[in-house]
Amino acid sequence: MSATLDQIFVLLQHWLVSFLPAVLQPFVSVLLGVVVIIGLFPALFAFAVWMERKGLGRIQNRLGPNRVGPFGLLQPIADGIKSLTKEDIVPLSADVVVHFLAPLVLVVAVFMGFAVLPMGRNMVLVDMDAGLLFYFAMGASTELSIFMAGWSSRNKYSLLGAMRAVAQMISYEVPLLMSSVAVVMIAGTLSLTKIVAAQNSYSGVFPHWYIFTPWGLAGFLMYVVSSMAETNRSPFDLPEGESELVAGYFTEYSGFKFALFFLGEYLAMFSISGLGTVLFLGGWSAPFSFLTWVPSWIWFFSKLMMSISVFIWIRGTLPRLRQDQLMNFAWKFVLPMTLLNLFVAALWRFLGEGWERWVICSVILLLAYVVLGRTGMREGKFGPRRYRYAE
Amino acid sequence: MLGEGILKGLWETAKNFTGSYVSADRLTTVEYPEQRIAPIEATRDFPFLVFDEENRDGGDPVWEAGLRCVACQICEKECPPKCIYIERSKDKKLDYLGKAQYYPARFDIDISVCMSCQICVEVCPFDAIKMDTEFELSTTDRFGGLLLDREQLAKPNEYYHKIHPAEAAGVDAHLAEEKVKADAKAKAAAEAKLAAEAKAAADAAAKATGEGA
Amino acid sequence: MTDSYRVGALANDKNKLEGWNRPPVIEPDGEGELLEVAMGPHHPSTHGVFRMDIALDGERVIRLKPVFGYLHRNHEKIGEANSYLASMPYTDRLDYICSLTNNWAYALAVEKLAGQAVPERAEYLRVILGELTRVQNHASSIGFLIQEMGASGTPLMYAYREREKILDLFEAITGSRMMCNYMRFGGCRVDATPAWLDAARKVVAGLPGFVDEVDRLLSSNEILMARTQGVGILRPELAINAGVTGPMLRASGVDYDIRKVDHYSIYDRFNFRVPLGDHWDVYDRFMVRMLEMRESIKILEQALREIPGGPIMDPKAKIRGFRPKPGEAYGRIEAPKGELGFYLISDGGPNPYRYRVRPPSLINLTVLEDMALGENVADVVLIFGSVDIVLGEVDR
Amino acid sequence: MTPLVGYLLVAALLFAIGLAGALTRRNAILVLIGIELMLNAANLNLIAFWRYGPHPELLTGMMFAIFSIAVAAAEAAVGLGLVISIHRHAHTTDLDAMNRMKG
Amino acid sequence: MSFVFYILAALTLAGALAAVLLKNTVHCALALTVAFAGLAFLFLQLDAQFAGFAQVLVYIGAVAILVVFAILLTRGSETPKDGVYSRNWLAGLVIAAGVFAALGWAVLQSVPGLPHETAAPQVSVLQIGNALMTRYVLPLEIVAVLLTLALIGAVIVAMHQKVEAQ
Repeated sequence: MSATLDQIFVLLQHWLVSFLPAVLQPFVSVLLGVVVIIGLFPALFAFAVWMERKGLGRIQNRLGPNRVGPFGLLQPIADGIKSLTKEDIVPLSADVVVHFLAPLVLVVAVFMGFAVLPMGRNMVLVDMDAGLLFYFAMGASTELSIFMAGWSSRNKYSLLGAMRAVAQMISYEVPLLMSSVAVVMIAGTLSLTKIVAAQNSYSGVFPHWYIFTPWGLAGFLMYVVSSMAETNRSPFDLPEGESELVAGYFTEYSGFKFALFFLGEYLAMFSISGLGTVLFLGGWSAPFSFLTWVPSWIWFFSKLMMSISVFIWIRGTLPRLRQDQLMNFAWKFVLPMTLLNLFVAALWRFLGEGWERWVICSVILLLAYVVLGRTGMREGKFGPRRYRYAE
Repeated sequence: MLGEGILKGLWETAKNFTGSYVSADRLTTVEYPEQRIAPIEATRDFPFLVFDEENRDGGDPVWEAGLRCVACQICEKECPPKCIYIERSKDKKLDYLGKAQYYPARFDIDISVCMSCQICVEVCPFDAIKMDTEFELSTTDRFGGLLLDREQLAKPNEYYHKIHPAEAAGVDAHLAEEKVKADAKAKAAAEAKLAAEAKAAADAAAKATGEGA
Repeated sequence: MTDSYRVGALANDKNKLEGWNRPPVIEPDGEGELLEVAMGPHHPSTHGVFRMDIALDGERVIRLKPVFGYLHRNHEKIGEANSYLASMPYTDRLDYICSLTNNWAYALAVEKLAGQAVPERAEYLRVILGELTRVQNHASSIGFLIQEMGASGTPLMYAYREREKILDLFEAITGSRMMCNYMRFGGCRVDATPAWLDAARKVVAGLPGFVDEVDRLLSSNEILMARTQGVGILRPELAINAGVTGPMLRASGVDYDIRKVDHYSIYDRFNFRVPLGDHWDVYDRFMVRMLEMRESIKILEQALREIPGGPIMDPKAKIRGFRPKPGEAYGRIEAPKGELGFYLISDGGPNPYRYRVRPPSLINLTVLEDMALGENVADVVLIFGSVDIVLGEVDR
Repeated sequence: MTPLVGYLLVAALLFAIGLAGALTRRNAILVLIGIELMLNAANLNLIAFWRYGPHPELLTGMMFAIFSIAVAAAEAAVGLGLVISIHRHAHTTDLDAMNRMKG
Repeated sequence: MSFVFYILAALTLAGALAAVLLKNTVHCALALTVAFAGLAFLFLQLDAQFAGFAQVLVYIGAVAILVVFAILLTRGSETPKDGVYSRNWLAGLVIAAGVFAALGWAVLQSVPGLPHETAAPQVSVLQIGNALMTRYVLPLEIVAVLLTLALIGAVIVAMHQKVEAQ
């Protein structure tokens, strides 16, 4: 029974496809998967927006939306209807074609990334051998759409925001890749399904997820930081820092195109969280061996939502960095740490089983963290202060 | 160490997140149209004119006769944004002390200008103008709708007792005291005019019963 | 003036002042063009209606011209046309975050002019309400400062949560939450009931927890430290010469608190300290406000413990027909934002001959360009936020 | 499948377009774009020959293409760096105007 | 499946033509990315997955962005007054046409000798990795050094003036 439940979507797909002639079958089964992804993730987007508004509200001791539908659950739909019915304003001097294409390119590029994410056992659209490479190739294409949006709007704020966004995304793509490469090195494959399979074993009740190794934890933390920057989330949301740049690259967008940007941003967050789940958190595998009867896709999506909540939590807590600090942080802290992490992962592999590798790897990483952190604070000339009082 | 402060901050927000579900101290939101906070004694919004309700026409008190305002125009003069417009009446009528006084033929307050400062209340020597707690005064007519005239402003003393019980009790005691003084004066004067005295006594009895109730 | 008047001492010290020059106007490096940005009045970062015309070289600020006056409402002229009492509610609207201290400063000036005494209980009430005002002003100013840094308003919401409780107290005693119009010449308008005092004690008892909470949330946050430390430095010499007062001045390391200097009201009876900054930057301004909140809570605790009974109004005080003798007076207090002073000249009539406000917000704002030159454009917003202004007071 | 000749013709045309761009445009950046196109045409040839060659499992053509992509990235970085540097110096990216060796 | 090939070829060539012909430099850069994307798809058609993804990652993700940045930094998006084509554009066009004629002739001449269709090779990433680490390790190292040098060189070239100014 639990196996059926686990594979219910796969079986459903097979059943649906079996009605068709054999020639069409592979084509239609891919199409089905695409339709499901295009349907599912925007729905998840609506839910995440609700969750974010509610969660931020509670973090700030507010109620959050609670008027439309039970617990305000229908609020995103109301917002969607509103943005659909709003006037679509294009600035007079804008480059109309590029202005129109930018949100589409963004959403398409982001959707492509989902193709290789395994969302459950046997639940992946295309099981590509170079899946991770494909994912990053698609991620790199989103930068261009952001540039298109900023440049075509003919607005200082938009252009500045776009330049910032692109510079930031390029800078953080490097550590993002580097922290993933450590996993690739250990798993020995670029295929995301195989990476999950490599983590899907247990010693006792505990799983062999990569996050439960020193290099995996460090890599995961670096991955989280870089992914927040990559998706322009707080505290790295400078490209749309409203106190400086109004709304960044989509200042001049309105109505449905604005909604598309919003959607693209959240989808990027989902896909990057999904990738993080796959790389470090064991993808669709259960957190304890006695829980393996729970369908795999439940695990994947609950991990995804967990990481979204962490994104929201961090957004509710931290102020944002400045551009130069952001760049310094990427190049002087995150990148060296990921490079070192790569080295540590290799060491981990060569040291073989045993407790020594735990100690050695943890010590190296901790030391590097402390030293780099201290240097960063000294270079940035900041730190806690003591205050004196007048006599 | 780097990240320490951030972790502390995250802990703090997590505490607030859960706290907003469990402690009313943290979640202070009042969802206005459904939930309301009862207005407290000191609340002030816009002024209204108090009238005494002893003159009853059937069941309803007649506001015009009972208005305490004597159109002295002090409030009009003192009002900081000058939002009170008073026209004094040509004739006089008797007030509760039995003195013949003018009354306002026109008394308008433009509440789109009024800044709820309460100075008109403080300067009024007759306790005729008081602060209301009513704040839901929005209207679609932004000129006429926000210019309140005598009839809209007049509210019975009962109402005043309802919204500011302690303050109203003090005012009534003060008025009663003045009334007693005035009565004593009137009695002395009444020796001369017996007919007038009888009338005043009847008035006082009516007043006393009205006050007692 | 006592010897604690350090400003004067420093200003008279020629050697210290000769070394000081206005920071040189920064020259662009000649590469590329300057980018002229008008921040505000419709820019999302500005408090109220304020415009900064900024010339940028890359992201560096080369020139900054503050443009204000969008909210000018003729406050001083209205004050000269109205009676003394009728100006009181108008002072609420200067710095609409802390109307009670505005009331206090104006009442102080008129009392000096008319030579009125204030009963002790009224002084205590004034101190309690003034310090409550200071706490809520500093809390929301910190919240706004962090809001400028993009913290989704979380600290601001916490500040407003506490402010709500303080405003409830204000409403319970004055009848209004923000436009209190509470103080009168020679005392206060209404007395505090014992129930109110108990409620105030309860609120004050909760305040240290709130300050601790904000402290844990922000003070050691690395991002906040990195953003604010070393940014927007205001040298003490410049601060003194520009007439900057309040937490801004103390964050520049100058020991000048009118509560200590002028000995006005009954502040001599309370035990509190004046925190000073050593680095003169935005972080110092933030922390000085933070520490001042703690000191204010200390004053509140003492005042609520010691408050005596008695009348709250000078029995000789007149509400109607108030005509002070001809003369002039300057009453000033340490408002949350700095020295708030009212200068009044009476010609014996029912309204002042001259009515002048010394608004701390405006005078603190004059050093904005000096603090912002050469800084990153993203920091301008922060520096502006750290000045803590209310446009109602700047433009009057 | 498409025969090899199709790919070769596309590559030749792409090369010619790139060459034409590099030779006819004034803007230095567009000249670089033309060169990129030519490089890509070469890559297409390499991959096509690898695919249709006798020993695709040796990966020679593919490796060549991958290395070529890497080198092209380096070329673009340095080339554009040069253009920016020249622009700083001469305040133009017009190649016709850059006719002096002295700044 | 040659239908797909024609579409992709047309896309690539149209992108390339637009990149060369358009007036606005930023449009040129965007058209260039279309050409790059078309090429990446052509690589996929040729069963070279890895090369195709590398093409997208490097060309669209990096080179196109670099070009765009360079255009903005040099104010290249403003169309110059005196035309976008060089003075001797005719000569350039003739040379390009000549080169194409020669290449096309050569290709068409050798059609009979061209190798025939073969089965799609199954190349896994693992194989590519192994090849990079064994047979092609020397070129890999050289490319690594070259990339590092290019990085440093580009930074120095672009930073030149700034260093002087300080």
